[in-house]
Amino acid sequence: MNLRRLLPPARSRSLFLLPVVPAVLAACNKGDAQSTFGTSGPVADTQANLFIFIFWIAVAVFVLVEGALIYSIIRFRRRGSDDSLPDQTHGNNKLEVIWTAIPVLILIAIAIPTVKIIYDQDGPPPDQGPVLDIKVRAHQWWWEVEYPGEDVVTANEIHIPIGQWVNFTMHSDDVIHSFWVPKLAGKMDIVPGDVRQLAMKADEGGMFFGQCAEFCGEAHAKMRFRVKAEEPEAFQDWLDSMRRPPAELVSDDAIAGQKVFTDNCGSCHATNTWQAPGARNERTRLAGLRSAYLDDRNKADGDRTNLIAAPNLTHFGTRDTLGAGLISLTRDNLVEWIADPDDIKEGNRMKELARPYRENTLTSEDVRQLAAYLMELKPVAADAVMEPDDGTAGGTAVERGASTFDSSGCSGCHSTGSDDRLGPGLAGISARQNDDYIRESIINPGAFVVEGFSPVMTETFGDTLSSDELNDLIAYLKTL
Amino acid sequence: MANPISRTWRKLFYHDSGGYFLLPEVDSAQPEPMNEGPFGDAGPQVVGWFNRWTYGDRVATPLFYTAIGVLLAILTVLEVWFFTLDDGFGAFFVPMMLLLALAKFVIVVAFFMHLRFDKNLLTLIFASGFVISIAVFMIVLSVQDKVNPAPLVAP
Amino acid sequence: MTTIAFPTLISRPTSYTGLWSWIGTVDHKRIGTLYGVTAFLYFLVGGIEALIIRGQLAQAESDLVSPEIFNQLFTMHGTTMVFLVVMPMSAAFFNWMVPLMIGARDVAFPRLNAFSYWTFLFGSIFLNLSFFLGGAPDAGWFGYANLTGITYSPGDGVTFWALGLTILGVASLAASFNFVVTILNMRAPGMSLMKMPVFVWMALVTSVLMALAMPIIAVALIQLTLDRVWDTNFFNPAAGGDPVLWQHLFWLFGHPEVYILILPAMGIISEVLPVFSRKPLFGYPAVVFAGAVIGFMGWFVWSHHMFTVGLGPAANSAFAISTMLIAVPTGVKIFNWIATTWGGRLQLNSAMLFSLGFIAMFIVGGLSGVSHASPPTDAQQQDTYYIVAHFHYVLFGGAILGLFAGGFYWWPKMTGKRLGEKLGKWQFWLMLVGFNLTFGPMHWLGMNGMPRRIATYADGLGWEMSNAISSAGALLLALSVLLFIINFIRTTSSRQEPEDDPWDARTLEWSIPSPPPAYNFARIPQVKSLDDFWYTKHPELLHDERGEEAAASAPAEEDTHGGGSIHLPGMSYYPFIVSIGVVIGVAGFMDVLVELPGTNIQFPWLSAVGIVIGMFGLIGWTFEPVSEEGGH
Amino acid sequence: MAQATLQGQEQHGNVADTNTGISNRKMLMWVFLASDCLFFGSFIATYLVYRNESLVGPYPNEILDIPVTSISTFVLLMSSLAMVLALNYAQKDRAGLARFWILAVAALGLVFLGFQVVEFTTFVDEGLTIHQNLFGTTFFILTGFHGLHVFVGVLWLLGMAFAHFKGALTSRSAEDLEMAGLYWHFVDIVWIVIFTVIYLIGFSDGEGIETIEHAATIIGG
Repeated sequence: MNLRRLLPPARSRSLFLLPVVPAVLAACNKGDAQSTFGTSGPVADTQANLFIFIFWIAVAVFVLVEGALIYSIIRFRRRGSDDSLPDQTHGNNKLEVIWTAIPVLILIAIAIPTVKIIYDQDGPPPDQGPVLDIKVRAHQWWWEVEYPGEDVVTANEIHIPIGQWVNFTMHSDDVIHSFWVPKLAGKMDIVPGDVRQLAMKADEGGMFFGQCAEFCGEAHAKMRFRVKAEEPEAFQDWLDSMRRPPAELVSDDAIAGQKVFTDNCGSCHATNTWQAPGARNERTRLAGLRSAYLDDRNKADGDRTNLIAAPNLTHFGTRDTLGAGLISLTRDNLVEWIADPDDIKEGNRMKELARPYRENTLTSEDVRQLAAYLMELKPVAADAVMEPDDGTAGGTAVERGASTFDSSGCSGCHSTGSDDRLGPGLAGISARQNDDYIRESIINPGAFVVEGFSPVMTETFGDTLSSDELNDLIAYLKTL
Repeated sequence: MANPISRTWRKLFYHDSGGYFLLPEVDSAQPEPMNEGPFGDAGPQVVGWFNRWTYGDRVATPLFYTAIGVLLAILTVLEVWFFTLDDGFGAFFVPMMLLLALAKFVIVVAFFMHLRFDKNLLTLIFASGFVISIAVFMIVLSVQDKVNPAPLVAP
Repeated sequence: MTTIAFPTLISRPTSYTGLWSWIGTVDHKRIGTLYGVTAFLYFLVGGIEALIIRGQLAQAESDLVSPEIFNQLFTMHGTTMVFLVVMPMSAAFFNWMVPLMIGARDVAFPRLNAFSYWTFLFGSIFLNLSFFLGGAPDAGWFGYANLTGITYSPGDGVTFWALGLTILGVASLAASFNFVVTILNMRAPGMSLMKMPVFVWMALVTSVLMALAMPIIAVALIQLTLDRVWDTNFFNPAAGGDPVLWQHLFWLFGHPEVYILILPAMGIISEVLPVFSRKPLFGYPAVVFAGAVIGFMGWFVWSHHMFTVGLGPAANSAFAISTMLIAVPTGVKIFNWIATTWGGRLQLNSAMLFSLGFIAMFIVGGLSGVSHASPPTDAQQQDTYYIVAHFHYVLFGGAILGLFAGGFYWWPKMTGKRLGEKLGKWQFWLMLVGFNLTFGPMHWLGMNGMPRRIATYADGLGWEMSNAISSAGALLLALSVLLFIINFIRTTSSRQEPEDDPWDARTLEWSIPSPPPAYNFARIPQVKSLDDFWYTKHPELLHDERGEEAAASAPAEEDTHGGGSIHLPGMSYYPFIVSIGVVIGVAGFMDVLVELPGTNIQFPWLSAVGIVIGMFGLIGWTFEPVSEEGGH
Repeated sequence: MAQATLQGQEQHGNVADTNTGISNRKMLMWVFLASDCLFFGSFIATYLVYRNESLVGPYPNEILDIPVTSISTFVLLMSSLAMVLALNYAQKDRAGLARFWILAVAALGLVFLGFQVVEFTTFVDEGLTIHQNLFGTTFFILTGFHGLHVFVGVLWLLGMAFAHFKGALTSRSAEDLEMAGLYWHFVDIVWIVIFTVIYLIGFSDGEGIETIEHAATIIGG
């Protein structure tokens, strides 16, 4: 480990019995999962090495200056009641020049590598093989993760391959957050309304802990996440698994839980992004939920939709943690979490907004079933998949359209009945409007906005659909 | 007195030449003690040079102030006129306007607020606020990419 | 003298004792005492907040307080310690000592001085009222937009914070103007700038910094308030607003503010060290110059608080270099202090110990500061406990120890009694040990990945032991402060013969009786050299060292006519009234706006009431003579 | 010199019995003005940081009225001239003329404020409010605070004009007027900067704004 090069030989280390010694010792072992020492990637390595370099300079200065101070105190302390006056020295210009110049030289020695590293680490990753792009979007208080081009969406747990540069493109949905995985790279603030970029690479596998580092509100302390670095093959397997349909539910609890989920959780949490259109549309769906939340701020209590952008739960059962990297994902923890999320993560929006909590309709039976369902949300085994069911395969136009309706996220906001959610209910839409209206409304959502609804559908929604999918979707809508 | 400009200048404004704009003399007591500070004489030297170069320590008559007022009006008219010349100056437009504004600013501060006739310390005090303000906010603007903004193109 | 015929609105206070005499006082010493007492009470409040924070963090997954309360506590701890403790405590020493050290009878604007104090007091009370009126501010002491926006902080807490700090800003501005003028204009004859005590120099630099930095934060706070109250867009990303602008404005104020906090303490120890080393300050011009340079360079380093914001490599490099450069004058100061002790006869009493403690701890804080002057390492340290450790080493290890040094040093001058040495030393050692136990492990915590401002943390990240040690250290700190309170009570109730100059000190304040009479100097001293009082006591030194005639600065004769012919500014209620007006005027922007009929303007009616009160006070102030004819 | 009483220094600054030879009040005023530079500097910097950043109109080039503002600028500039004349006459003990010019300053100030009121109402009618966009927010708050300063100045000057105590507006109390004058000129120079930077230079803001909107959509999305 190259940090060792900078350390003095072992026998001289005991000289520095300072409060900082633990830091040095930790630099020698792999340390803790969120430590800035024992780093696992080139970016964090460089930063740690620079720190160690500055640290030893600081130690040297510390020893010299504090030594001089303490020596002076002991040597020149007044003994007895000696009232005589010492030599009345007023100053020494030579000394002033010396102790101005020496710090300048030391600081130049620090400034040169500093500036070099600033420029080295700025911008996109170095040109070393393929780069994996990952989009991260910070929310109060969780992380939305998207693998653009791969049609994979997840939350709070970021899988990356070992040995490949990863380029994070980061946005914030609400306030300033800071993306920080100490073992891999220093932090980068994410400012709303702007985009930030951070490149890093993992040289070894492992589960690296991350945490939001910029104070972002009530649950800031619990806005954590994990970065899981895997061998490239394992990473590819994971990507593939995220695109496979869910395995069939086995337990009765889980089957019952699915219904509870659809009724209570489905307006905010998506589980369908294993389908490519769903994954591509997830951002749009979350943006719509986000607008609904903001619009709610200006409405009276009774008129609120109480919707909010919520973490994607596709294949949730394969994750390691819940609640944004908070606690390990076990059935018991999950039950506890669903029963009272505030107990584990105070301030979270789910407890505040979700209808079952507001109206207290969730029975312990429901909770148990929900947990069972979520634990079973896993992809089918790789060999069990015949054909990716992304809505383009087989069936009539109406069946394909129905599938698109779910997978593209329409169902997140529109019900197929007559009840209004974030968007109007679509039952009998064909009786009310003609094809062109429907088509235009999908391609260009701003064209017609039904009174009483906010224009939250993104302008680019139509781009996520092929023209075949669009035709199928319209065919389906006309049957409602 | 070598060149005609300074000769005219003295003739117009100074007592010893019985100028047209009779300027009453003011108490020119120096701060006590003089030229203190870590830089010794350097600061006062520079300021003193500036003093001599521009005016001298006197206050002026109404006529003089009116002349200054007319000058300010002319500068303002110039500014607005330049503005109406549609892009007549191209890249020089902004620096030109800033220069004119600075000229007006300095003239008002120097003569209307009679900083030119007052103790240099007051100039130092005001300049410290003004210069720091300009300096730090120029840095803010450049850090925020507002000094030479990139052309407006979609990313 | 111009006699102004204007009806007296309120007759001025006449009694020199009792509550009304304090409300009407314009005596810089009394105002200094008010500042000191208030600041110390807030020190206890802020300390209790800190203790609760440390209690919560003593162990992992603790739920002593809810995150909501925790966020309020650390916000108010920071705000309190910066604005209600260190700044007013420095103001207390400025008030007490600057006029005495420059040989003046009061500050330049005694009533403005009273106004500063009352505005500060009311502002601080207003700020703390938020605890009882719907929750304290909870967005951190640097209140980063847009978390402070109405969408994400819907309660009144942040409005209390913004308006409270605005009021405190008014107070600080008034005080800073006052001290700039006092120091430049009211020095005793012969005291040129380079013959002023270092403390006065630092007071001057601090005041200039305050005068120029406070308007920036005022603007930022006004913008924040308007965003919250009038729905403007300054920091609203949805309308294109940039939260980074807040950070620029805040740190443009915030970094000079750091030096506003530390320079007074540096000034104090520059006075204490020579006295108890019994030799002059080493390199006086260098120390003064370094202070002035720090004050100037402090304007051009603010973005080092923003290294992880993503300002780009050019900005980060430039600010890294400017930040490293500012370490140089700081180093010069430290070396000169050490050189001052070198070869002296160090009398290690409490004041001296606190000063030496200041140097020792400030070195640590300075060195850790260099490590995050480098943006790549700062990327790992920013917003972690490493930063918390750093700024506590400079602000507690620095400013607070320095202020305690000043307290022990000037107590005999202010009260005529010495604080107990034994308790003082106990307090120092407890504080030093407790301080290092509390904040030392935080370096390690930060480097081990613990972010700051987290209400709780998970088990198993290696943070438990350090946090436990840190919390235990906090208890020691609390104990040491308790010792000071005991010392205070015992000293106050003790009987001691007042000594005018117990330390054989160097500066003018020791040339007058302890505690000083209302008029300070019976005769305004004539100053011949730096440390003039010292050379009047030791004329042989002057003769030896500078070849000047010892007789040139013969001891001032005792003035026989006492205060008889001295005109002192009369007491006045008007500053108090104007302060009330200011506070009500600003508080009017709380959630009490009414819509003007026929418009959609939200009108702050309460502000109008405040303005009326303020105008009343101002008019009375304007037409009240500074002192009664032949007063006192 | 040694018997410096505080009395002369706070209230009646004509006696410059100070180290620097500058009366306390005058120095206070200049420190305040230096401080106010940072105050307006912050607001102007905020305006400039948000130049061309508004997501919706109206934009400056659609709404700013340069001819009208040029007139109000001229009015304020001339009020400065009137102010300096007032002080000049007061210093020469010609109280009547001084009072006349003070009233002229106040009147010109009020005219300027009148222009501002008209401008604000026109803008609001045209859809620019403090809520509308960043331009509205920064423009109204910056010029509004400037207007507030003008208003305070007008009140101050009216107070001076109607103060009929003995020695008012003569050389004995000229420094009272000088304080008001310094303040007034400062308000004027702030407007000089605002007029050039926000009106004349900033007038072109808003051209090519469609590209910005497009960019914002992409960044926001």
